[in-house]
Amino acid sequence: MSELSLVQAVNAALKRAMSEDAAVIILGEDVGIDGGVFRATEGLFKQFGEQRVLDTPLAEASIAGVSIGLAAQGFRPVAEIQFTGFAYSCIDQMLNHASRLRSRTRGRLTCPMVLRSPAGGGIKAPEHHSESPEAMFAHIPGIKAVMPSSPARAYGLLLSAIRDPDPVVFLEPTRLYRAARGEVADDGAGMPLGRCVTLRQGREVTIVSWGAMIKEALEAAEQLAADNIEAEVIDVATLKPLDTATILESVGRTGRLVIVYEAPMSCGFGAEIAARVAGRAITSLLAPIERVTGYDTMMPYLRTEAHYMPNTVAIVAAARRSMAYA
Amino acid sequence: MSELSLVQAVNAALKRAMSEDAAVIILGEDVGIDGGVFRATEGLFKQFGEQRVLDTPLAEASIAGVSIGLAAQGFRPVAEIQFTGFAYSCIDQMLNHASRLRSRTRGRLTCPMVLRSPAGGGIKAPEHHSESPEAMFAHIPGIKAVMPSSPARAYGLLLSAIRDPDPVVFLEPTRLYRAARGEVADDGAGMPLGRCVTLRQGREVTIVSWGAMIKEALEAAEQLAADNIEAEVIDVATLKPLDTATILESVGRTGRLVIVYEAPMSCGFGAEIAARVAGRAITSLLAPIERVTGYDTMMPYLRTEAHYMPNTVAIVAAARRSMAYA
Amino acid sequence: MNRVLDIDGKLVGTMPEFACHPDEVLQLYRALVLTRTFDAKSIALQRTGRLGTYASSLGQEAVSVGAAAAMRPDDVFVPSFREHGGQLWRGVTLKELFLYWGGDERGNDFAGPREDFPICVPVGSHPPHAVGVALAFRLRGEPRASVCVLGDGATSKGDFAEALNMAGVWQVPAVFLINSNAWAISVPRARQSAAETLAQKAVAAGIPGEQVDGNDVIAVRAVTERALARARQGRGPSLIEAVCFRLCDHTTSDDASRYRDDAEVSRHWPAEPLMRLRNFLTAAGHWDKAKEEALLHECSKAVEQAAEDYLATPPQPVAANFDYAYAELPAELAEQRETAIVIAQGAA
Amino acid sequence: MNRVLDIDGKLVGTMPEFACHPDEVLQLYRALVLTRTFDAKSIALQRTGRLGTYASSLGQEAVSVGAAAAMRPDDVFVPSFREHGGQLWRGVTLKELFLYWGGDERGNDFAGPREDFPICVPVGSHPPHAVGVALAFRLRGEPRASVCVLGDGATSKGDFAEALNMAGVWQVPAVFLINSNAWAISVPRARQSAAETLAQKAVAAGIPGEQVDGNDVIAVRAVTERALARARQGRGPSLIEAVCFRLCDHTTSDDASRYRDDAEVSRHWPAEPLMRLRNFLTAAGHWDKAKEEALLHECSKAVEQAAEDYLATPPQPVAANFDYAYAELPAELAEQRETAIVIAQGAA
Ligand SMILES: Cc1ncc(C[n+]2csc(CCOP(=O)(O)OP(=O)(O)O)c2C)c(N)n1
Ligand SMILES: Cc1ncc(C[n+]2csc(CCOP(=O)(O)OP(=O)(O)O)c2C)c(N)n1
Ligand SMILES: [Mg+2]
Ligand SMILES: [Mg+2]
Repeated sequence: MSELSLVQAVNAALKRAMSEDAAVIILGEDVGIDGGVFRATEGLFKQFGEQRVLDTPLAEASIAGVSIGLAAQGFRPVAEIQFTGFAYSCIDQMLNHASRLRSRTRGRLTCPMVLRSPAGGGIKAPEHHSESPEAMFAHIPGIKAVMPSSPARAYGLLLSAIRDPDPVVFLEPTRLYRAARGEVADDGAGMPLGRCVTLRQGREVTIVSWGAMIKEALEAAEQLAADNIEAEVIDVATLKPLDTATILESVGRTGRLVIVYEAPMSCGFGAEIAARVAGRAITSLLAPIERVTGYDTMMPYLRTEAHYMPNTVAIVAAARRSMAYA
Repeated sequence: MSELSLVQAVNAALKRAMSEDAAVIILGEDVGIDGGVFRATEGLFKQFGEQRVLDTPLAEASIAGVSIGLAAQGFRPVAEIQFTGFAYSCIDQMLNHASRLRSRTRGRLTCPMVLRSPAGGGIKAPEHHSESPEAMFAHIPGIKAVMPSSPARAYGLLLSAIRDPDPVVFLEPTRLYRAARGEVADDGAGMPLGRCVTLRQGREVTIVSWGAMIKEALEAAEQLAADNIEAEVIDVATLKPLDTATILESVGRTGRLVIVYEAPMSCGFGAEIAARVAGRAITSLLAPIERVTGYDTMMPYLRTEAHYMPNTVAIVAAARRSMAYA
Repeated sequence: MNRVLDIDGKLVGTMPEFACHPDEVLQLYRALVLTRTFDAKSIALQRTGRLGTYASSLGQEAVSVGAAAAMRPDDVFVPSFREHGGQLWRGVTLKELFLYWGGDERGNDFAGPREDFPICVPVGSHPPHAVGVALAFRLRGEPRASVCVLGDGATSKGDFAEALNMAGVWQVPAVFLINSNAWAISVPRARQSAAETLAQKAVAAGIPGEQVDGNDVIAVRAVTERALARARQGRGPSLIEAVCFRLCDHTTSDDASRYRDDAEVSRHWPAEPLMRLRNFLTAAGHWDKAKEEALLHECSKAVEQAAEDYLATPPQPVAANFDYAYAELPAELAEQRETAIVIAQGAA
Repeated sequence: MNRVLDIDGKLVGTMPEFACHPDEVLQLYRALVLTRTFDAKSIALQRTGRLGTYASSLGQEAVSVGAAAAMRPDDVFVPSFREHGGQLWRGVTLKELFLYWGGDERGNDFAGPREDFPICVPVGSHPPHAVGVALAFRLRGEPRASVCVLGDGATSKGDFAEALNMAGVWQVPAVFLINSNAWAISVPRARQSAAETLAQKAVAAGIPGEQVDGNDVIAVRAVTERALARARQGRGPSLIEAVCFRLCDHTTSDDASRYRDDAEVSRHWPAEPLMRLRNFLTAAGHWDKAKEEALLHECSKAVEQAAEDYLATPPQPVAANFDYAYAELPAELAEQRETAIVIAQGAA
């Protein structure tokens, strides 16, 4: 056990995966000597060499496309897209090829690749460096979409993503890269994909979120507890496939649901969660489903970006609205 | 008034828009002499010449990108992407540039462009020719997303889309291109964007859909009527911005909602509709929100694609489930 | 422009080694004829509603047949959608091709070339895959190569330029072959790029590029063999532009008369690949009317049999589309699978 | 490689017409100095937490200054994110640049060049915009052109290849200028492409391409002027590779010492653009210590004043982000706007 930041946990998982499986290789912009702009691949180039850590030319679509060819040949490429704002160029390759290779060939060719990318805002970065496109990837059949919210989950989920036989889009909350620190046992144990993680138990209201917003969700739960409102906090962790059962079970107990995400509200991933609950747990709902989200505008430049990010105040207010509803 | 097929209505709207505004130009693959693979631009090259109807090289990202430059210069480019399966390459340009040009420059530069593309399945076409990516575009702030379901609406909404000062993604239901015929008055009258259209009144259950699925929704309503179940059928028409009020008002009366769409269920646009209703009309809901959708798999090749498409039987069943719920 | 046989089948270039063995040339000829036979049958099936939209390779048979013939069995073919000849040569069966064009995914589950890529419909999006495959070979130190065939229109797609550039940087064993058939549906070559040749697209990536007469199967095979030899020797990727002409409509849903003169098409007929090779073989005394008839008979028999087998193949069960979505069926999809089965049974 | 002045400021090429007027050359020199002064101040502000991540143009000032100087006011500049010098020349104010880099969209609402594009952060995604702008000029028959500046890394992006190819097909009045500064963050030029020069990327699009010494502002302006003249005459687009060196870190968040030797950087200092022009002007008797000090003083005064104005500018109201989302605020967004305002007021 050692205390690691989230980005160090990512680095440890990558190192572990490369050590245990020679088929695991890394490619992306500046992932080599530079170790990635956030240092996620730090030291890997030195340890594993240029045959397994490849700096690519500046071409996102082909970073994804080349990974597909490598994966079809039995490699387990872990491609880094420097920021999710530049991952939109990969959607065509991920949706039209990576996600379908298995189904299209009836299992003859498969695509065990991981597309890693830092996501989310709040780091006062330039435009395009604070995107939250998870819903777009979670809409793609054949793909798995994962977003960790702690060093331990980043480590365990990334290992599972790399070992997964199908393409996984792994979005890392940039805001937590250094801010989130925690004990991580570098024991090579993966965490199962497709399971939500209940981070805090509560009887009265269920707060569901993922990625960096888990921080605010937990803070909100703390504040609510001060008023004797017991909030349950669930980290979705794997957006696709979604562990609906855990969410339904919780809402079944609390009857109140607050969904928190930083992406633009409309068609954000939280909409799918709300739809599933409204489709299966309507009777247990004691109040309208609350969504605390980013707005349907572009993420403002850094000077005013704070206004865009959902905050604890808003989450607490939503939970209170839900509690007050009768 | 003359009876036109949906694709003829699109053609008439394009012709009208080009006649009334010299800034309107068309670009895309095979939109010239060939008149587009579905003939949507038939005759326009002949009538308006190569200065206003431009065949492009095969490069979707740049068809969108070049349109942005043209729009910033005051043209009103109407770009055709031959099939939405190839429009994924445009997402980067549409999301990172078209949708933000106005906000990014605080109104100095704008992007009055339309990205047209045939969408949806059911025409026994090859792979990638039957996609329904509307939710991805409806998730993009700064964009408007429209999907007509009849010749008259195709005509009126396309005219409004072309006249709109902001970027509009206009998805045309391929399955209805020739199948849907109806009276269209080529009078240059646009239909307002951002409004749902109630196609059939009903007191007992609200069926919401858009695009080609409106056909099945209306058939289902017919069958339900035979059993004295009065279904209201709403065509969303404009997905972004969404006319939430009309849907809430209807559900407020019926208390039952069935959402029908052919895209993969998870994170499909219907999830957003469900989330809004669950957030604002929960008390009026007498039954769980039903979704009749495509599956979270790739669209099968033509031989089995029929199994993928939501059908009338499934819609009727969902409505009955909803009615039976107590 | 590389050429071995002229339009009349006369030797105008130096005969490559392999072509000195009549059997080798006869095999190439047989492949061209089989491809054209398959082509005719596919169109007939489509016209009678028994096949989906089909992309004919009429007049372009020599491109992918020549390329495939230059490959080794363990190389990997990364085709576009008009390389029936190359796929057949690689061991994809006629029945598999019919299944694919009939809208059945099983047509991509090749019993033969297990590592070959399936047909790629999104134009120009597959070159990166060929780079990835070639990179895999380089990283494993295997003497193998990938061969990617794409159209002239595909050269305008960004993915192609990105892939070519990456292939150059990494010096991977990949060969990119352009089926330069003068048209991209209704867009003529001249409106696709101002580049005088498409072979010169290689200059942007710093790799070698050359043109070959795409109607001369011997030349195509020879040029591809040279490129593959370079690739295997670790001397990097290359680009080949095989210049030919699309004698057919773009696909069965296209009507080329809308945008090009029949006269232009007629002008190109004399250059088509089968006749010149037949003339060459006849002149060399390796071919005659009887052999020709026997071959035509053999090919149509094979094609008819395959068509029958295809038509007799029951469609896949509804479940198939779910069972191949992921290695393991996620819970949420298992539910949808059940629903789909119920709905398919007409109930709901 | 086009060059007018060598490293020491000695004439080694033919002096272009404009450079025979000392004032023109002095203006170029002033622009280089102003740009470097702005650069230093920006870094200082960033280091003290008063500016966001900033991309320095140290050692690359001559590229965009030379390009902008070759343009006419009504041409349109389509920059990447390292062309401060060119933007300043075009009339973007120092304060606007500070606002932009300080994270305020108003920095893109240029009071001066209203039609110029704002900085483009997604590398290589703006060349298509320059093609669209140039196409607009051609369609309207206006004698205007667009000038797109991009980096060496950007040449690997598919959008660039697509745009260059389209520009060639349509023969639009666009000039693409590569700030070829040897690095793309940590990726050296040699790992970006196997192409010997980036100018040769033009060959793929069938348009002219040439190299110019990017540290020689006179040469850059001259070459760009020639390209613009061709464009205006309807003779189509062209590509220029301005070879220079990134003497600075990639941005203020980068530490170049992780991936390149200081020695390599030092080796390139003697070639930097300011000194050689100063030497040239001094030798020609147009410059001296006093003038230099006066200029430095003038530039830093202007920059300091602009920085003060920037720092004194209150941030935009919360509503701004909603009010510019669409021409007309949709109902659903109006609600969100209210919510945002309430939340911003600390309540909720
Ligand atoms: C990315 C993409 N855009 C558009 C299409 C529609 N389409 C299919 S084939 C084709 C033309 C392709 O031309 P070319 O690359 O020359 O190949 P050819 O058909 O001539 O063999 C087009 C536009 C597609 N399949 N993929
Ligand atoms: C599409 C895209 N991918 C990645 C990045 C992150 N990034 C910013 S600048 C840069 C390197 C650009 O190199 P080059 O084009 O040579 O321009 P330079 O920075 O050297 O001026 C990268 C990778 C980006 N901004 N956009
Ligand atoms: Mg072609
Ligand atoms: Mg650079």
